[in-house]
Amino acid sequence: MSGMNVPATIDQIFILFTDWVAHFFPAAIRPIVGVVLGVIGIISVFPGLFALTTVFERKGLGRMQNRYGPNRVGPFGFFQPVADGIKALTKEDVVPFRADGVLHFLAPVVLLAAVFMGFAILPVGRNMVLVDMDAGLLFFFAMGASTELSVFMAGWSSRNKYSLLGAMRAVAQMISYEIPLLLSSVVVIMVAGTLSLPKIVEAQAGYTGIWPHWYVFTPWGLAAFLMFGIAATSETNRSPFDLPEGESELVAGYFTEYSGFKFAIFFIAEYLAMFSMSGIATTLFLGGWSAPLSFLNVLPSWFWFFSKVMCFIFIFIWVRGTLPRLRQDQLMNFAWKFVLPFTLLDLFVTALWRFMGEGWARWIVCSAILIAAYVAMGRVGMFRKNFAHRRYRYAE
Amino acid sequence: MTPLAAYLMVAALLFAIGLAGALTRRNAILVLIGIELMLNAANLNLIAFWRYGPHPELLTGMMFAIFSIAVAAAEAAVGLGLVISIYRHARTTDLEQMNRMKG
Amino acid sequence: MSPIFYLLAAITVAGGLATVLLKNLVHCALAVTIAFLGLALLFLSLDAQFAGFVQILVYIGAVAILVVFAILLTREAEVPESSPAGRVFSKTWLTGLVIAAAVFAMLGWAVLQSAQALPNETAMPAVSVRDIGNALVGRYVLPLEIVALLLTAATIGAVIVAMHEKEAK
Amino acid sequence: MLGEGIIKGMLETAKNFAGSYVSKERLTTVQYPEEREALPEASRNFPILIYDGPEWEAGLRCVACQICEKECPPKCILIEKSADKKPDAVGKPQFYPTRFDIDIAVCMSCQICVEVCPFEAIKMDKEFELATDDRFGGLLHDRHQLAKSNEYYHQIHPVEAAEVDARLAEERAAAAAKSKAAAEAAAAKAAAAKAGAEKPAPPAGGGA
Repeated sequence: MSGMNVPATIDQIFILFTDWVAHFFPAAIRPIVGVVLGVIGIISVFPGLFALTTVFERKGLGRMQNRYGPNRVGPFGFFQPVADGIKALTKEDVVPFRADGVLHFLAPVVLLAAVFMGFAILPVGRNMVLVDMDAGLLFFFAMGASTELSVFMAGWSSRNKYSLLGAMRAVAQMISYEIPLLLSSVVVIMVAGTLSLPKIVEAQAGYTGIWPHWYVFTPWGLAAFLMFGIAATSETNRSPFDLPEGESELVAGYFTEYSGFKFAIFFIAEYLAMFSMSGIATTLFLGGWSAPLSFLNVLPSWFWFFSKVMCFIFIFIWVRGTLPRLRQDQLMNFAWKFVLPFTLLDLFVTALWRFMGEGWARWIVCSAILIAAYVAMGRVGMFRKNFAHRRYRYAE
Repeated sequence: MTPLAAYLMVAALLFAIGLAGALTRRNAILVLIGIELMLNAANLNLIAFWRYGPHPELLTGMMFAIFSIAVAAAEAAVGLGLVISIYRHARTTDLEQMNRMKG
Repeated sequence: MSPIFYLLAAITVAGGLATVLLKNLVHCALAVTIAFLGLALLFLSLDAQFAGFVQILVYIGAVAILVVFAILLTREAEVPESSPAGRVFSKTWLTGLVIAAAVFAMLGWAVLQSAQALPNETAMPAVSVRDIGNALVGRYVLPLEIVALLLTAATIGAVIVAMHEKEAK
Repeated sequence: MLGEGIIKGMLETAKNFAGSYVSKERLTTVQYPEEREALPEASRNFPILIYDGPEWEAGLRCVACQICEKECPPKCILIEKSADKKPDAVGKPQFYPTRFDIDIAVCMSCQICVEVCPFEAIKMDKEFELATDDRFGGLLHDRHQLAKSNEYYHQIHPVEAAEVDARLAEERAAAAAKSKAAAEAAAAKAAAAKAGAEKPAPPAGGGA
């Protein structure tokens, strides 16, 4: 591998630390100790990142709207999450009188558990993956799919029309965008020939000159990356697809009736889902933990992984600060009439790419097909009519 | 290691539960759920036989289970579509009131 | 028999029983999810990683959601089922229970009869996802295509069946 | 092409993002407790009572006519009329409020009391930092808390206060002229009476 000129001790510092801790234990339970340490790492690093992200998001959004963000608590407002955390923990936990108590309690727990499970297969650095599963990507999507039910549980158990409406919106949206999400990752699977995330990263290792062999630098990869980004934004209920929680119309969607710590759990789960989605996008399209230019290999692999994830987070924030919320019918039209056909076409183009062999011809053909399809679907696509005219349909 | 018979017993129990659900419940959706449970029990059998069978590398049982899952998903989609469609006409999902041939 | 197997079997059966016995439709749908999850975990305990995750993805991620949607769309029809006390002695309930018990007895008898002959231990099969993929597009390519056709037909069929009838009323 | 608008919008927010660090003029908000923007002339919050001169109790313009109390839509004013009279801003002997309470928890800042007051006695304040930890007593302002000097009124609403002062001066002048005329008339009458009956004239009423 080309990354061998990295100072190995710094690169593998966490692995070395884990091994060092594990050697105090009897040999029989050493693997378990390693896993436990990894889990502790995940449940401390990512919530820490969550705390930082909330400040950065609020400050960044503020700057995008020409105002200061939070700057009161601590230096530059960086202790804001601590204050928020204390507030969330000390607030009264209100459960509506008519609510389904058990489900109301279980929903955030199940959601957080499912979201945390997704981190298990994320390679955050060279040799730094908790479980190198043969079907890692499938595991990730299975965990992502099981968050939907907890969202529904939260909305239904609250006995509140806004909650239920928000939950139904969220579930419909997540189901619709899960298909393009899966299809755009299938593109990568087709080329890499594996579902294991570390192997996908290795498939993208190597450089031509100084340029990396990332999948995003191919026509089909770029297209899949964009579609994956759109679908991931929608899966994590981020703006402009945040209409399940649309504050202005649904109060807060499925967590309207949640307060205090349970609300905080929903909040954390949303951000953690964002991190795991960013991590997967990084792994699939941006070469995971490999450096963006060959000579930048001197920096450790985990640094590159987290930098890329933070770039994604910034783009998430940037998009949130820019785009207005979509309408439900626009959202569904966009999913089924643009994103899904385009990912299907991309699947075909990727197969073409695979079988055309090396050379410039495949670059030209694949780019031409994708650009032509993009322009055609954007201009004369049937969804333009539906964007302009609203057709009202009522539930029976 | 758990013997194959234990898995088969669980599958049989689940099948019986699903059958009981499909036979006793009056709501069409719950009948569908009962059928899904029975299908799942069959899947468990397939996987268990694949795992303990003489040639697991041929993947026969596993493939059977995967195809069965796909077919079950299609069945659920169409079945629930039918239930909703019947509900539109008859305003009910109660199977005992769905016994007329005219809508 | 490992304690983990007992735990998973208990989860699965409890989920199934709750599905059949609970009164609230939504609770039934959520209980069946527990049964699905238990089954997925049983698949994993049988080293069928791929099938286990597909089970979670398809059943918990799609079928359970579909069921929930169907329940909410037909919510007005929620007829209060006859009270539990009355139900035990109703004819349907008794007939169903008897048939199910008979089926279980027969299956159980068959399993126990052949328990001696059944294999108890095999080496863990070295099957990767790559092998499954190769099998799907190699030996099982015809079923795969048929399933693809079936799924397309089912999608179209479900859409048409449930589609809003234009100006019917 | 599809997505053009999105890119344009993203560039705009990026410009804002970078620009807000470079130029302070872009920032639309101020750091409130430290920086304050001057409130506009017409801004208003809750009513106050204006007094003239150094003594708040003696100088209150309010004559306890109770019009504001009756007009107040949420009924947040309570006035108790005095038994005796004292000279008001113009100089006429008038009643005065022995009690004038405004519950600012109830007040909705509609300014109707100001509109109806014929004596320019009640005006709107700009003070908005009235938060208190005592929600009953702390938000019920009595006449001492409500009394604000005319100079303070000039400070917060300079244009309006100048107008009011001019009007009051006019009224005062008119009153003075009237009383002078009355005094003269009385004097003339007295002189006439004196001339006629040689009787001492009664003292002229009203002081200016």
